[in-house]
Amino acid sequence: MEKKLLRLTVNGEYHELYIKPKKLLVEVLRDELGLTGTKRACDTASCGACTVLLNRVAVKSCSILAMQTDGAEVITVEGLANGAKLSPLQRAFLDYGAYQCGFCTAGMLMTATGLLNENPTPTKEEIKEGIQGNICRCTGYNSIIRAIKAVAEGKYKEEE
Amino acid sequence: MSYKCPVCGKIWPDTMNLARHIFGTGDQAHKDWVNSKGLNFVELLLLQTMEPGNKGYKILAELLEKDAEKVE
Amino acid sequence: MKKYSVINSPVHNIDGIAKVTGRATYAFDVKLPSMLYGKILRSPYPHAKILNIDTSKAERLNGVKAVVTGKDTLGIKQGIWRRFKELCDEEILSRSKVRYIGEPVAAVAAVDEDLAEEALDLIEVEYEPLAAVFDPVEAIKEGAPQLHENAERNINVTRHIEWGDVEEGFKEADYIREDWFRCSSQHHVCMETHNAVASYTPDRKLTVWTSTQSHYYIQVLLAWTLGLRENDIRVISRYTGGGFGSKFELDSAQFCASLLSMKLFRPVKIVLTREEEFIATKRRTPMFYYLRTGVKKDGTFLAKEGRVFTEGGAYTSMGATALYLTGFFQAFPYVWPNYRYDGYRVYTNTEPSSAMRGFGAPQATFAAETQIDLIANDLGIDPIEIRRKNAMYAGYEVPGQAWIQSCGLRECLDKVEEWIKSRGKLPLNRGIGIAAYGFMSGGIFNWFDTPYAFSSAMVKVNIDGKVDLYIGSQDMGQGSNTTMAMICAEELGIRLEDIRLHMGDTDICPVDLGAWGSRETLMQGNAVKMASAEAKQQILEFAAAKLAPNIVYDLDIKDRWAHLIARPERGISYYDVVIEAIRGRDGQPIIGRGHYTPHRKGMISPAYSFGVQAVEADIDPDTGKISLINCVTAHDCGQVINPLAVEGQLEGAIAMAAGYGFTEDLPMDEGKILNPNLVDYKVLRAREMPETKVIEVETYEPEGPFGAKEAGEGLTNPTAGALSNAIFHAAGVSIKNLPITPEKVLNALREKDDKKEQ
Amino acid sequence: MIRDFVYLGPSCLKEALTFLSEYKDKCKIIGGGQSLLILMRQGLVSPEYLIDIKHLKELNHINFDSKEGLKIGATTTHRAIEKSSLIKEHFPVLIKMEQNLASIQTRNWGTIGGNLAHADPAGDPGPVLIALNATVKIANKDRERTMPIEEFFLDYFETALEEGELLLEIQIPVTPPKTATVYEKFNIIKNEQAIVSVAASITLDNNGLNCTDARIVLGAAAPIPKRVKEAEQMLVGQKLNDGLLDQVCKKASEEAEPVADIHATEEYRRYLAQVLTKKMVKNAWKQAEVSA
Repeated sequence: MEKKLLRLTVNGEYHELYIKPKKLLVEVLRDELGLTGTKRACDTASCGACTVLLNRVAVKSCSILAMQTDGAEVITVEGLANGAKLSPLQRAFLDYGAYQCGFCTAGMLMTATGLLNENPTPTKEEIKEGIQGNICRCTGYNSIIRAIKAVAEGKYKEEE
Repeated sequence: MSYKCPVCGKIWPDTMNLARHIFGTGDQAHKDWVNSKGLNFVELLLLQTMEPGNKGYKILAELLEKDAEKVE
Repeated sequence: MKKYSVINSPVHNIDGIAKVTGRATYAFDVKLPSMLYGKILRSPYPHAKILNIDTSKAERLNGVKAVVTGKDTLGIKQGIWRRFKELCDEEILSRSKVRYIGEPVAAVAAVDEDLAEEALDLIEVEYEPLAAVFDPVEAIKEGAPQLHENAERNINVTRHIEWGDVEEGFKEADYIREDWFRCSSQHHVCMETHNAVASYTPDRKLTVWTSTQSHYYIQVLLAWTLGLRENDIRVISRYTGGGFGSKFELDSAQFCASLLSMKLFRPVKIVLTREEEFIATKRRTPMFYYLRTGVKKDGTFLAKEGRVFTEGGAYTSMGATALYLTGFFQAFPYVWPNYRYDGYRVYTNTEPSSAMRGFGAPQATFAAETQIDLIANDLGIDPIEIRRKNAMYAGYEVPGQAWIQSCGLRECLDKVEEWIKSRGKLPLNRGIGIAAYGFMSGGIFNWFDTPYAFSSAMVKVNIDGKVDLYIGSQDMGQGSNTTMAMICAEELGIRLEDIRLHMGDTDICPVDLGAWGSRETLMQGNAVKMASAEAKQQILEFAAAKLAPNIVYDLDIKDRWAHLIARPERGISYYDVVIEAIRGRDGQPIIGRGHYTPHRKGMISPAYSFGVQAVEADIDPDTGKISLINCVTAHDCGQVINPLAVEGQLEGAIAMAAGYGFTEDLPMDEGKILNPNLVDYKVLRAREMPETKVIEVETYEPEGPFGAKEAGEGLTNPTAGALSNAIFHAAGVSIKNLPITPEKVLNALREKDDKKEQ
Repeated sequence: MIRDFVYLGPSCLKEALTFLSEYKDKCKIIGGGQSLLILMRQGLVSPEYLIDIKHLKELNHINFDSKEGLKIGATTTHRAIEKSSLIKEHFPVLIKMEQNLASIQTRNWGTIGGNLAHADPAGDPGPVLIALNATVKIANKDRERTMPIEEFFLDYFETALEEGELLLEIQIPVTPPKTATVYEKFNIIKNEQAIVSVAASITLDNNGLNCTDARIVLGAAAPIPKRVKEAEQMLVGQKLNDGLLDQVCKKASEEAEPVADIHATEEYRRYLAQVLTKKMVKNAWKQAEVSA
């Protein structure tokens, strides 16, 4: 099957890749670019572990054809921190123990980042709605909700 | 006085405890021993469960009174 | 001054940064040079003879490197109950017979995953379908299809517990109640599905990266089934994406990947799909419970008789343990003068049921706690009161079974009672239900037949004061890495950042049986504390020499300061004394060794956690739909080591256990699971979570490190029972059949109304 | 496993329609692919050609005109609808429907056209759009046609789209005076698929007393989003009262054609249809009374 050119900017780096058209965005990120922070856990767009930011909004990269993202900007969990400077959400997740096994964490962080991008001050209910598409089997969500709320309330500033 | 399991030699204070041990272990060796005594291990288990009154244990305990080796 | 400088304060997990930056590398992420991808062909039949398998077409497919079937194995029937041969009944690649839908029959390795999947379609398996049986009550009947030669009537294991004189107890009873309960199945739904990367090299060494709760078990079971020497196998499990009981038996990914790699001398990766995870790993044991209970009219418990049939599925797996524990915890956490339990695990042609968080206790607690509220209601006694009257207490001995050394149950009841009172009068169609529970802190049983200590640890102090801590326990998210590092730092009198942890690798780590049965905090924790104390002692010898105190003085290290306990200002820096000590020992690093194996601790566990949970729920009388409002838990886990982890364990347990209570189930048709995906299998999500509150009731457990006990697994025990009681108090209907779906609630409400009308 | 296919990224609608007429049953259209890719992964659908219309600007719009009403392009995302101030002003029921449709991630990428063309009987937009009396604009390379969206759904996962045809636009007429439309779905886990859903639209006379028009649509209670016309007729010309409501919702549940699955029995679905119909008709009526 003929491979196609895909131009993609991931975490600020521009890539030109030749891929099979059937490749999903998550497969390109994990297998072609080696960004394994993004996980896969369901194949039915149910769990949200594969969530990344596509042109600043959260999407499930297991249910998007990579070819459809040609020319787009993708941010993955690897793109959240700047050197040693963790993003406010990353720091909040640490402080509130908003992760356990860590397998859903990348998806949670990206979903929350997308949520705060559009709505920097969500209510608790809006936060719950925001992460409703993400399954966490360890934490029972409440610590994640507390962490996001703390960032929304301005307890964590971007590190200069 | 206490009783020795005819299969694995474990010592028990009385035949009821020994019967329970034989059921509880329930491995092939213990099953075979019970069946070799003309009882049906599975039937005794079902009797124990399906009806109140500890019947399964009691039948085996009576047998053990006779068969099991007694130790001081 | 604070009693402890490290433990009992919230800290970041030591692997937290790796997890929030996406740098944590799970076996799922491992990619090796020249790695191949494997897929597993699984049985479409619940019960069938394998007459022939033709793999030639698949092998001819371009890009396929190897196909293996049962013929390529040693044909060993393995199992985790190694002490009992007839309970080792599972060949992972069956040579002759399949016993459930999804059982592996062949595996393929190819250059990519899609090719491997394509190749599966080209494998021709000739089956002779056999009559199958799915219901334990059917399977035990005369003439039912038999799954295993040696298992007459399909009886796999039986367990019997008895103390006191049950018949006498019932004679004394003023009130006797009988109830029947059905406890459904549940799937672990680990976010990381079972997977393995196996690499067999020409030096005849096998390395397996995998997602597991016990690298030691996997090492041993692989050695046995592959005919290799244990320590020619290296199992690496740095991170595990959830376990919950599903990941300490040998699984098809680990076995098939290893088999393929040994054939090809190339790395082979197998990742189970979510569907395979659902149909062909393990699951919570469904149970049919009969309870007959006798009490005095003042609510004093006199006698209880419990009988259980469990749906075992096709193989023993860990089901034998679940069968014992459900019987033991059926009598928990109360004083029962007379108790009898008869439990039967019955083979059926379904996915094997096994260990899942709570391990038989959630089923027992649901049945027991639901019945207790019914009894309390029948006798007009307050639910808290009847529990308080019969609660276990420190110093109580469960006859012939266990000795309770610490128990905060009564205080937990008081705290929960306070909270319930604070809620005042509840709105219509809302109720609060409670359930009391307890759980073990690691099992003392050794059916695995390990000659090693149950837990071991090693501490190495380096010249710069940095400490290498080597542990065998497995962190699967519960935070044991951090807990162990905290225990080590506390005991050595240094800080968390002074610890460098080594875990998840059989080449490096001392043996620990793994993360199951709530073992780690107590067992691995004791080993770590012992190793740290041994190292500290060696350091203090040099400190003493340096400080030359009066011999009557004791020395200790706190916050990197080695000093006289009575005169803290007289001391020496930890860093300086470490240098002295290493120099003084001809340059040897300081090494402390620790181990723990429970001795003379009864039948079950060295220590028990306790707690009481209250669930506040709304019921929509029009639809029967349940909404959780609040979930408050008063919890005695001894001395808290890692507060953030305890809170996280508790909230996570609520989500999982509430799911068990009212949304999660594995419906089947002729042995086929009907919802093997996360669309149709309903786990709780953020909007379904209630407000949660944890009330820590601290006790001191003499057997635990710094007095600590279990905190995590036992927390899945109460929720289903508390929920069913909440519904009972809200709407006057009792649902004894899990999960409590809206439809069941609605039907119960209607029956109740019909009765009223009559 | 997704089978290989030829990816076609037409630069304009015309080209897309040409591809469609050329590859006919060998090809599939992909919008956001939120449903299609799952079917392809399960091997239920394996087209030789995949025509990607997600990026076509011509199909991505939300316009409102006080005569023509609302027009939503087929590739408009659910999220765009949810966030549209125009829709919030004129058809708030669509906002509420979208907020409970799947996850934000799915709404961010999934398109309204894709959702409708997938024709899942448990889908949310179908019932609401039927209640709103919407029509759909469909085209092949030679001609355009419109039809009431009610006629668009033929059977489980089957629509009136013929070979070579593409769904272009959803058109919703201006809401008549004294009219209100509401929607609710019943599910166990919020934002997941409906076990049963009901949309109801009620129009009252100028004094807001008698019902002049009613549209009641059941979701997940039949092979297609189903209008329960006999129940609707019972309302026309009537004043609101509990007795009437009881008859109407009973009738609605009789008209439903639910099937049992692992989530609910047929009886329970019928019963839910009855409960929800009652609630929706009442809510719509109350809102209609106070509406302009």
